[in-house]
Amino acid sequence: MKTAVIKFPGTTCDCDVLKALREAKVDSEIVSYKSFDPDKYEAVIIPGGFSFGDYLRAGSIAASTETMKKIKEMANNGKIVLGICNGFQILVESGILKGALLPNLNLRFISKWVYVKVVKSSYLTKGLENKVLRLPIAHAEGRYYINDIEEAKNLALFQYSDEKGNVLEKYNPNGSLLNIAGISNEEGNVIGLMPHPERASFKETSIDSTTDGLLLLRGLK
Amino acid sequence: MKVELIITNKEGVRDPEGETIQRYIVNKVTDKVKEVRAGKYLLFNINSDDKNDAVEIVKKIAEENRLYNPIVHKIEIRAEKIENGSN
Amino acid sequence: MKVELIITNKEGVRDPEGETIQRYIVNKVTDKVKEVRAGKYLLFNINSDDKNDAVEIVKKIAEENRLYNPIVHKIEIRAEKIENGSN
Amino acid sequence: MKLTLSNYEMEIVRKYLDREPKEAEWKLIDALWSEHCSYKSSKVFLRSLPSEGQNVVMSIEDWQDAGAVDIGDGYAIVMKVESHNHPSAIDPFNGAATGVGGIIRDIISKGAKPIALLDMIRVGNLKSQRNRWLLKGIISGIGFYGNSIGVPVVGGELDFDDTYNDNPLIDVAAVGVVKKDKIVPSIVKKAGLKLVLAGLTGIDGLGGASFASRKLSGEDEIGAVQIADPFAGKIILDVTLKIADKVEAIKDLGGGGLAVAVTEMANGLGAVINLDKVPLRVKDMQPEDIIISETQERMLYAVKEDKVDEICKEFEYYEYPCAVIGEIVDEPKITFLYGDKIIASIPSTLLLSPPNYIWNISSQEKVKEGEKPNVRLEDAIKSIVSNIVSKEWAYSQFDYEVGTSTVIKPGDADSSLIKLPNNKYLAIKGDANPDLCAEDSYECGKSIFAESYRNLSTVGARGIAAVDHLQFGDPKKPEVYSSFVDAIRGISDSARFFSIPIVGGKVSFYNENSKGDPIKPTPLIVMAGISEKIFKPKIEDGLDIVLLGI
Ligand SMILES: Nc1ncnc2c1ncn2[C@@H]1O[C@H](COP(=O)(O)OP(=O)(O)O)[C@@H](O)[C@H]1O
Repeated sequence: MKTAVIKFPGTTCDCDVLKALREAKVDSEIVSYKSFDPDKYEAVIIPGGFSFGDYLRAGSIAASTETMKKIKEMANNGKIVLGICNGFQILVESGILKGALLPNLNLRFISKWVYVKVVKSSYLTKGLENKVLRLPIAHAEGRYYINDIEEAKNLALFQYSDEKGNVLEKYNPNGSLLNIAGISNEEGNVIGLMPHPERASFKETSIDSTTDGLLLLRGLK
Repeated sequence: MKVELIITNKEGVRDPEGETIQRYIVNKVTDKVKEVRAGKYLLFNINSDDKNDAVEIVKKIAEENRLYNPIVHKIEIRAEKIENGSN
Repeated sequence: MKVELIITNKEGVRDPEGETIQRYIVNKVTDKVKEVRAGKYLLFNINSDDKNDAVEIVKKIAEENRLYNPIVHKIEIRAEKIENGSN
Repeated sequence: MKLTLSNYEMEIVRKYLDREPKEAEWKLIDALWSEHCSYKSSKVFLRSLPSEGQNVVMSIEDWQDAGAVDIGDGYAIVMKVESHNHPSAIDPFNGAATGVGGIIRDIISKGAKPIALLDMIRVGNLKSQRNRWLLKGIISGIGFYGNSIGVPVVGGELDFDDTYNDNPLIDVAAVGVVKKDKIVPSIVKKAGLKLVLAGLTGIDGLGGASFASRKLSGEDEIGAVQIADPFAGKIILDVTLKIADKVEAIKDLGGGGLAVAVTEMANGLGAVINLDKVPLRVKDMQPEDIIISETQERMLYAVKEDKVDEICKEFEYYEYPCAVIGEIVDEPKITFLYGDKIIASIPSTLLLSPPNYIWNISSQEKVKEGEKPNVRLEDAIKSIVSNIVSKEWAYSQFDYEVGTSTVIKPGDADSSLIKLPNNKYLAIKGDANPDLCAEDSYECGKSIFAESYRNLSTVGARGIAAVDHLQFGDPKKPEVYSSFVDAIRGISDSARFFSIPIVGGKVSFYNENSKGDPIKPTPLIVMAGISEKIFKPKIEDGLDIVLLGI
């Protein structure tokens, strides 16, 4: 699937995502935000980083760019849209995904490896349901919130858990509702998650040599 | 005109910053503070003499360009003429 | 009393957040905004009927607990009686 | 603004010029002759550091923004260390953050891609509220900048000692990689090149270089406050790497602003700068303030005339200001014009040759060998373990995974390990030992160098190059100056012993507490090493413990 990796001013994970996509044998390239032509791609990834410095709120300035209007259209047309970390924040800020990502409860940036449980099927998690993945997080604003708990249950795609898949508050690094680490829309073609699959795609740099990130990214092949 | 936009969390949305200030700072100094809420403050210096006009400009920007997220935030907009020295 | 504490960068100290909001959001939709400054907003709900007393409490908290850095920031404190529904 | 020039120095200037300089010219000279930029109290001794080696591509002698060493396969690494002590003492968040910005710009000014940051933090007793405030601000400031620009903080140090109660030490080091034949110089060799400036200039950071070269006065230091703008820093980073092979020289605007950047870049040639062409953040800035403003996130490029448009186009894409502000000329004079008016015009030679100083030295009293200090065992243990705490609180605020190259992460081992583009691995660690330095600076200099080397060896790497940072009190105090000279001697001897070149460094004087007592001497070494394969130390049940040495 031809995949675009969007680079906003301030994006920092574009090269890492591209590297991981190549590892996963996904046909992909980095596209600068002003030059993005959605018709050329079947999938788009908004990688992590600090778009426009994350000033005001993480993802909020990028959300109001023309680029996001194009991505919204792609989402409506059933194409695959994946937001990782800052990408997830941008998807939420632009209203393409529902809810909000608020500052972590401890008010600090948190960088660490976590376990997340896959709780439903989506375009990228087909066949991974109930599996536990080991991925790193690195964010200051990752506390997922929505004012309707039933809706949250439907949206939830990944939940922070222990290595066996027990979803308990003590494994929640940032205070997110229902331990939510990532969500998808009903159709399963728009996905946002706080953890970084691209950082769990290489044996040498992954903790305990895990490459769980590739399990997700291969869905774009 | 000087227009202020104040963005705070809606009632019911946790505000860890306000809570932390209250728990670790305020309650150690005084017991008179019942609650602390934290938010964001934006000040717009607008080329206009009309209060309503200025407020409308800020309101429009705030809504159309998502200066706040209506799911979690509420906003307050206040306008004031710029007087000399008041800045 | 409802006491607001507004923390912004001093005049002359730059404000990259305000500048960025202005350059990449505001200036794209209007040319009427001359400047945007960003800051922090704290709202204290204080158990007191006396305006001066309430302001003093907030001032003391802000100073003693370094809620702002006087070298970089200026503060503004505003107090107001809590009316029903005003919150 | 106060000048830091001494009467003696002012006399030299008057004599050389045979006239009384204008106000703006005094400020220009003051910036260039500040300790921070000129190394006037340390240069003589810094020359004794061994800076040569077969692998050295760019060294101290070249007075470039950073040193470079060959790592094989056509690649070089670029490294640099710097502190931001004084700014962080008054505004820990922005002070530490702008320190990261500055060190990153040093790396990219060589055309190198930054791949790792280290932070070595020393603050006073955490029982004091101010020190806790400082520490919190410093760590979140470093995270704020490093995370935002996507360079992983892969390790560092975090130590506490009463000696830093009023004067915390914030050292940051950075490493970059670059193709060996693509290293960009910081200096020009010929006239005619256009000078292109990216970024807006404001009144922030006025007089910062001289601020760093004197004691903290405790008064309103607003002029020295610099606000960090990592978003702008990221734009500068991305664009600079994109245009690096289209420019002739790159220089970061740091201490001393345009004054220092232009003069050092011209390197003995001259330059004419049109101050009215400098993009400003605030209207009506005084021309002399434009010369010495230290606004962050600015970069200066020397460019062939036909490439100018191409360069500025890249910045325009990001809506970032970029302008031609002058050119390099043959006549060896640095001239600042505003319209037709000459604001300052001083010969390059004078600006580049401040008087060098060797201050008085007193002989240090050393603890006599064999004499056992009288300390209770319990106290000794307490004083040692009190600093052995998990540093996770600090490094968990840093995005140490960005770049997907961090093999050994903070907290894993005594050194970090990073994958390089030539498929080798880079080990890196910073070390200091202020307690030992307070007793014997010479032994301390030797020992911290050896410690760095040992730390690298714990992950299987061999040291290849080092940078040093020398942090002391007021150099005019004989006991301070002696410890400084001894430390350099120790570092030199150790570096020669290990045959590891020192490719760069920095000196920071005037680190004192509010009573005027100097900090414990705190020289610091950051060493880089190379390993061909990954060795991850691991502790398991049932392993024996072996102690080497006596
Ligand atoms: N300020 C810091 N920033 C990043 N990493 C740090 C910092 N301080 C300590 N660390 C990391 O924490 C780990 C333990 O630190 P420390 O106990 O000080 O080790 P050492 O005694 O070897 O210096 C190391 O991996 C070190 O790199």
